[in-house]
Amino acid sequence: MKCGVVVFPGSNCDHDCYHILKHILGLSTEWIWHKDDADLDRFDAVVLPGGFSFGDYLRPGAISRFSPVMKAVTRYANKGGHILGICNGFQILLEAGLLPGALLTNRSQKFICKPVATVVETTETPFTRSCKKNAVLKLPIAHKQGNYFADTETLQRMADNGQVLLRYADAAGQVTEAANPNGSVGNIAAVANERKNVMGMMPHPERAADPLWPNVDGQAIFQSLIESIAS
Amino acid sequence: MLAKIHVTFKNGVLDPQGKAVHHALNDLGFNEVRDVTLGKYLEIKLEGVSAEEAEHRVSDMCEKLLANTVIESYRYTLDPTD
Amino acid sequence: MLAKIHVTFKNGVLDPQGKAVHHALNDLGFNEVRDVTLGKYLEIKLEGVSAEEAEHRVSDMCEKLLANTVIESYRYTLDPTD
Amino acid sequence: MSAPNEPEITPQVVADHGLTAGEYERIQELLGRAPNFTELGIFSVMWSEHCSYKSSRPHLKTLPIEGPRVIEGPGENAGVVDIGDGLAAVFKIESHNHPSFVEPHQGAATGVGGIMRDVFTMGARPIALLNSLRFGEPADARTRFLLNGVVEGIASYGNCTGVPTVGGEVYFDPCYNGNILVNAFCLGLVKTDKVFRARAGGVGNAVIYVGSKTGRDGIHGASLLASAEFDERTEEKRPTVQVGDPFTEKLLIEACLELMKKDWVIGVQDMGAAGLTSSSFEMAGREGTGIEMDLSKVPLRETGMTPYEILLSESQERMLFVVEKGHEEDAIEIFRKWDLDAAFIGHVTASPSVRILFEGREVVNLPVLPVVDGCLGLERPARRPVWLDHVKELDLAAVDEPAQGGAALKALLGSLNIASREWVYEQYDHMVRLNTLIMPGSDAAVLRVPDTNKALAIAVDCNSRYCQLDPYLGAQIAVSECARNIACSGGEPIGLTNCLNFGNPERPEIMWQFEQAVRGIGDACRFFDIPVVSGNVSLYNETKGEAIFPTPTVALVGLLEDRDWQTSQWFKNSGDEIGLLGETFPELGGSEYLSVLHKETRGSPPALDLNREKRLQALVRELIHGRHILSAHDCSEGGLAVALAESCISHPETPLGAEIGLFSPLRKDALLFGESQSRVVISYPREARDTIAARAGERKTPFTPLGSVGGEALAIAVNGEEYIREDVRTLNDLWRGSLGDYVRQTS
Ligand SMILES: Nc1ncnc2c1ncn2[C@@H]1O[C@H](COP(=O)(O)OP(=O)(O)O)[C@@H](O)[C@H]1O
Ligand SMILES: [Mg+2]
Repeated sequence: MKCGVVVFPGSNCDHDCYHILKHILGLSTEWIWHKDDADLDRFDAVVLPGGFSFGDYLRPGAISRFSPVMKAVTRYANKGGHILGICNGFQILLEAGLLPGALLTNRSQKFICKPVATVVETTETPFTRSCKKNAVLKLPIAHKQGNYFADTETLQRMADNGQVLLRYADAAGQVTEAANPNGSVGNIAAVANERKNVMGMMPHPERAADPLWPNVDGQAIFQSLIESIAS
Repeated sequence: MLAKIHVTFKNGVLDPQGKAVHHALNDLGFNEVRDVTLGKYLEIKLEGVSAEEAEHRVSDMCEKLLANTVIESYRYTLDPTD
Repeated sequence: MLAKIHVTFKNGVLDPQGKAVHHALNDLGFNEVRDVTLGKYLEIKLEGVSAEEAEHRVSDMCEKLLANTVIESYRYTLDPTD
Repeated sequence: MSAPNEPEITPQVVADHGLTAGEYERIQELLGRAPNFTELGIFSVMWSEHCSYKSSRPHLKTLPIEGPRVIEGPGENAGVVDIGDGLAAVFKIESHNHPSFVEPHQGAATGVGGIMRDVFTMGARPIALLNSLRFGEPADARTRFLLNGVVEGIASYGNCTGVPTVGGEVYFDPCYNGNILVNAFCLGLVKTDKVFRARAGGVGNAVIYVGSKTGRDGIHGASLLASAEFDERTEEKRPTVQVGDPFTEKLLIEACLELMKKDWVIGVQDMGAAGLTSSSFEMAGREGTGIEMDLSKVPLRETGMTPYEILLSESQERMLFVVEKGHEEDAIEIFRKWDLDAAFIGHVTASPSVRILFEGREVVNLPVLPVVDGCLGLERPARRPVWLDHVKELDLAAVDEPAQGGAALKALLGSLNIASREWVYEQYDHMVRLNTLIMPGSDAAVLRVPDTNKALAIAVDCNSRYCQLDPYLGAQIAVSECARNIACSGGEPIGLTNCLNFGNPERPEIMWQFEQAVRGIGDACRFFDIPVVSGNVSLYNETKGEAIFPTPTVALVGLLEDRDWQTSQWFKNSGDEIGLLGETFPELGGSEYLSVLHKETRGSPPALDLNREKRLQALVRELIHGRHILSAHDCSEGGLAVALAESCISHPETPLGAEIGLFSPLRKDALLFGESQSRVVISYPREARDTIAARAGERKTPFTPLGSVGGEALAIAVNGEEYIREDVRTLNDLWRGSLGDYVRQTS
């Protein structure tokens, strides 16, 4: 299995994703420079990592979505390629229209870096298939604009279609207001497109995947991808 | 030519920053404040385009980059003297 | 009463966001763009204050909270019909 | 030779440039002529306190700077210390106090940017940031605003550049009302054979400007503003504040590190205080060469800038490179890839002078050495302040001893100098780059060293109340406590950097404090064999004649040969035993307890016996390396009771209770809240007790088992009688919530 990690100017979790994919999961992994719009067909999965691409200036993802690589990413998505956007990568996929909704500033107006609990809502996606339904994954968040928004109609369509993958929850997996770190509508932490080949998530699975730390819940996301591609 | 562009949240989109400013103003004793919305204001200097062209170009910039039309709306004026 | 407030960087102060937007617009082929500044736009709804009072109160809000007068300047208009 | 339309130089112009008549005379003597206006500007920034260290230099020379691991000591942009495996740690701490008071967000942000550039200038990739912050009294409305702005500024810059902010300290005291302190620390890693230096070597080599365009920001910013007291007039003299552009900084890091892989890069320096002036003169000065450059080629952000403005601008995110002749285009190509401005602006010359052209004419021609080294060190008079005799007095008999200790413990845990800093560090990305093994919230942060089994522990420390009462002792305690924090985390200190924040050095009392504190740091470092490898001095932290407490902040870097040694401060399991290493004396002088419960800052700080301290730290490390103990937490502000409470509640997930029994003839408040030095609270599996006792005996360090972990409460009995019993969840909520509650509360 071969993975690509896209590097935008200002990406800063690119090395972390690369490290987990290559050194922890043992996958063949390559960098993809944002100015490169060559086809991505050689990859089984492409990751858009976290960070502050283009400084998050104007709006996170607003400028990055015009990088040449996004043409290739869009073609790849349309062909059914697996794309995982984490944090800033999620923001870019939203701006590019590859995922529904938008991200607003956190309710607290502050950047928040801390571990939170999320509950797996559906396992019928390539990104969650090796999770148990309603399993609780403890994953770190680190963002200032992670307050997910979509209008009621879109939310309904996403719910009907199983496009909500993770919601913020308490340690027992209950989706409560108190467990919502940033004000996201319906505690939404991760979503997929209709076809389920593109996923965006605010929590950082790559920060909970190296066994050097006690928590490796984030491996579930990568393991799911590996299984889906193998099958 | 100077384009003056206002980008604001659409109705129905909760504006967390506006809410926070509202809160802060009330806390500072500005109790007359009933509502606050916070948007962006851009000034873009253009050269070598006619007024009609500018009209078209600026709306294009807004659609493409300056506003996220999922959550934001925009309006602009053009000032040919500036 | 609606106060419409514009907060922008003072002359000479670096505006990294404006610079980035300028760059991006040029990259998108908007070559007529010569300069971009990015500021804030607030609309504040006030109740139970006269026009004179409002004048005074809004300038107070700007000084205290809405603008960082070390690097930003502000201007506002009051719309009594809104 | 001069730029067109330059003002004439009058005594007033000289004074406005912060130069004395004597200094102006000396400039004329050194040059053998009068400087022109632009040249005067150059002298003014280079001879300012900030750049020349004229008041502090004679004292700084006394610090121990050598050691077997030291690759670069003070003098370069940052210190470099060998950590084995062909790698070195590069670090420095620096102040951005005045700008942060004027504009907290941008001031703090650009402070972080500046210190990062100092580190990657050496060829190192920055991997950790820390900061040491001091604010005025909480009741002052401006304090909340400043705290909010500074933390947000640090967050905005550090987070965007992808360098984790892993630790620091925050204190409040009325002495900082008019002068907050923002000291930023950065650490980077470099291969020992890839260390770059700020030198303009090789006649004919090219001088390349890279980074942001130059604007009029901050002209005379760092140099003049940081070299004079604050008063009402400062407001008007205030230069345009610099706005940071962390995105450009991030690109600059990547582009510079990419460029530095090439073997044709000769030297590099960031443009910090005094911008293009200091970088060009200092790079030539270190090598004994000269530079000729054309300011018309410098990328400018504003129109109509004069040579004076271009040379003195403190626009952020800029660097000056020297590369081998012929590689100009190769260098510029790398910056173009990262969409950064870069320009070939000049070359290195044999004659040791800096010659500057603008629009075809020579505007500056100055010999290098007089500019960088010509400013005379000042032997400023020093005198011990008389008020010290008065504040040292403390009559304990007049201090009420509470019958029960619960209320005092809660008051301390909820007080802003002791409460959890979670509200602060949650705003910092402290995990990015996946190196942070021990996150903020323990005695020291611990980071793994990628591609090795090693780790680094980092802490910053200074109790300025102690320094106010006794600057020599206070400074020694700062070094000792910081080293203790490193030891508690499993590390051995390998290098120190310091930021000396003081009042106006023209006052003999301040100079005395300065001299005492420097001596304290030097003596402690010599005793512990810790080299001082970098540092920074910030004077004139004084408003309307009110100086801050002397605040010699120190930051230490410690090495863990095995990253598995990493140890945190919180208790791990119910049933483990709790013990104290070290001894408690009846010492309440200068304590947080006196300040919070009795509103007093007086008495002598706790005594420090360096021998005892050294034995204690060696013991803690030995116990950690032998895997005998599971947690270690040093007793500092708030004493034993607060250290025990923090060990119960600072666990990131579940607070644990503890049952403690103490036996002592001391007054109970001194026993529980006194701040005697050289003490560490440990926890361990019961079966390790005998080994610990034996090791402690060998190290001649008292070891007292105190009780065990478990239950819902922290219960402390003294001589068999219950003195404190508090639900740990209550303590936890109080301690974790109070800083955030304070910030959100409105005046
Ligand atoms: N400004 C800050 N930024 C990040 N972390 C901080 C800051 N201030 C304090 N911390 C962290 O909070 C913890 C407690 O700080 P402090 O009370 O100074 O510790 P100690 O008592 O061990 O010296 C430490 O882990 C420290 O690194
Ligand atoms: Mg401390």
